[in-house]
Amino acid sequence: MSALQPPVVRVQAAPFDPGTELNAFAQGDFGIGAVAAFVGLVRDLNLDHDVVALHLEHYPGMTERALEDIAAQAAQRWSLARCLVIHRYGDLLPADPIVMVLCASAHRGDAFAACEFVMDFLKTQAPFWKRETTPEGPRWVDARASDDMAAARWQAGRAHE
Amino acid sequence: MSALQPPVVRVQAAPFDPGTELNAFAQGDFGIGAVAAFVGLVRDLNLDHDVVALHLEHYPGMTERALEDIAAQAAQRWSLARCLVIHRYGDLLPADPIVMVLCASAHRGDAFAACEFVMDFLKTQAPFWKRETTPEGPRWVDARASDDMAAARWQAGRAHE
Amino acid sequence: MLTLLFFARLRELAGTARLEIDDLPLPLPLTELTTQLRARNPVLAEVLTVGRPLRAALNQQMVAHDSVQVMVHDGDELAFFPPVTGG
Amino acid sequence: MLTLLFFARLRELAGTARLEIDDLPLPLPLTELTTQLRARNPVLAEVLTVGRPLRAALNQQMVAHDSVQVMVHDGDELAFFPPVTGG
Repeated sequence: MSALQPPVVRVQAAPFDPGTELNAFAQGDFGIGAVAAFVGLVRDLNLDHDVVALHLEHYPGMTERALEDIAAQAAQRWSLARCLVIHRYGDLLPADPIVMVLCASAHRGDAFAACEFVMDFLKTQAPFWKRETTPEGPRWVDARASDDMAAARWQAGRAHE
Repeated sequence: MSALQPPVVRVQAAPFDPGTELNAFAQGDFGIGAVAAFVGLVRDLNLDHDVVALHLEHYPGMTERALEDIAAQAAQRWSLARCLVIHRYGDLLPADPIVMVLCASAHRGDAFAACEFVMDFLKTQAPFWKRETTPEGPRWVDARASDDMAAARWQAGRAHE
Repeated sequence: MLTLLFFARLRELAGTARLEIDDLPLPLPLTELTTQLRARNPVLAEVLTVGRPLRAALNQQMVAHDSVQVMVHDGDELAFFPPVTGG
Repeated sequence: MLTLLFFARLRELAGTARLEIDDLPLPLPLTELTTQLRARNPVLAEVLTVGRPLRAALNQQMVAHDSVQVMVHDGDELAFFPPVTGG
């Protein structure tokens, strides 16, 4: 089994390139057999109206702490060689990557579970708020009950293990 | 919801670049909010000995059919905008990408589940066989019971939905 | 002194991102503190309306805003915001 | 005529990747066919040893190699191989 590197969290206004991040992620560790990755993109549709731009407000300081805490929980729960979370804030356009989570492990089960776990908790625990710009004006995005349910099932201990 | 493009399967001896594939994957569809990706890499360790190279034998013709069938099942079971499976055969070195599965959807739950489903069935249904080159000579890799169990849980209908 | 932070829609309702309050009898349970803030003026009453989906973080850690066990002390940073929508 | 294909360790044991057989009374259930192949010569007896982890594909579709319901017809392509290890 590969040695665990501490999880890395990057919260940034600048764009990032998912392909470059993916290729750099597993380099130098020949014990990594599995990389699970997730990329969240700005959609142009949300509840029927056209989104022309997105502003992502965040809570500087707490954001980093929340993401580091979630990644640390994942690293404790599954056997991970590496874990990287990148999240943007500020102004984004449709199709822009907002978030990327990368988890590397010797085996795929751990990589998949950890990656989905991080995303599910990020969605309910990391202090970001989306404000969409639409032809009818700006609009705060409402939280979805399905995100609370996705996070809750990890506590019930039934799925993914 | 985005229109579904038919799943794409590529079985090839040539290397591929995961980052390039990831970046190209969601382009042109602004309804895609979630991309789940998996990359399988050649490990240098398997059951205690050093692997210096890997040969991947396959069943030409059947390989493509099996992967297309698995991807089609995933596309039927979850709401996917796109699905891409790339698998190499022939000679590989440690850290080389062997397989990549990409699933895009409006929402992350579908993308994650479909990506893991494809990997789990690929592991038990796609006709590939690994032969490792080690300092002690060549050695066929044995199948793992855990892969059968990973595929079986999708039939039981408990996890991931 | 207590530092109050507001984010997103709550920041807009409050008309400010940050309030510093130094005349509260701290420490107080968070529920009691929220009640006192509501009574303080119409703007805070609106921002912290009972029934509004509300989240709170005390010193940058998520807390249950209606918990009687969460104590707010002098010098703390207390944030109120809507349910988060990142990712 | 029946085309037999062998892969991986079974290909090495068989000493060939492909055998064409035209003197079997097809159609036959796969289980019966496998039994007849075992009886045919020591090499096939070894390749298809009872108890060996064995997988089969009929016309490029995975089948249960011990199923009595799978019928093998003239012109079919039948492959034997170990459990797969791709990905």
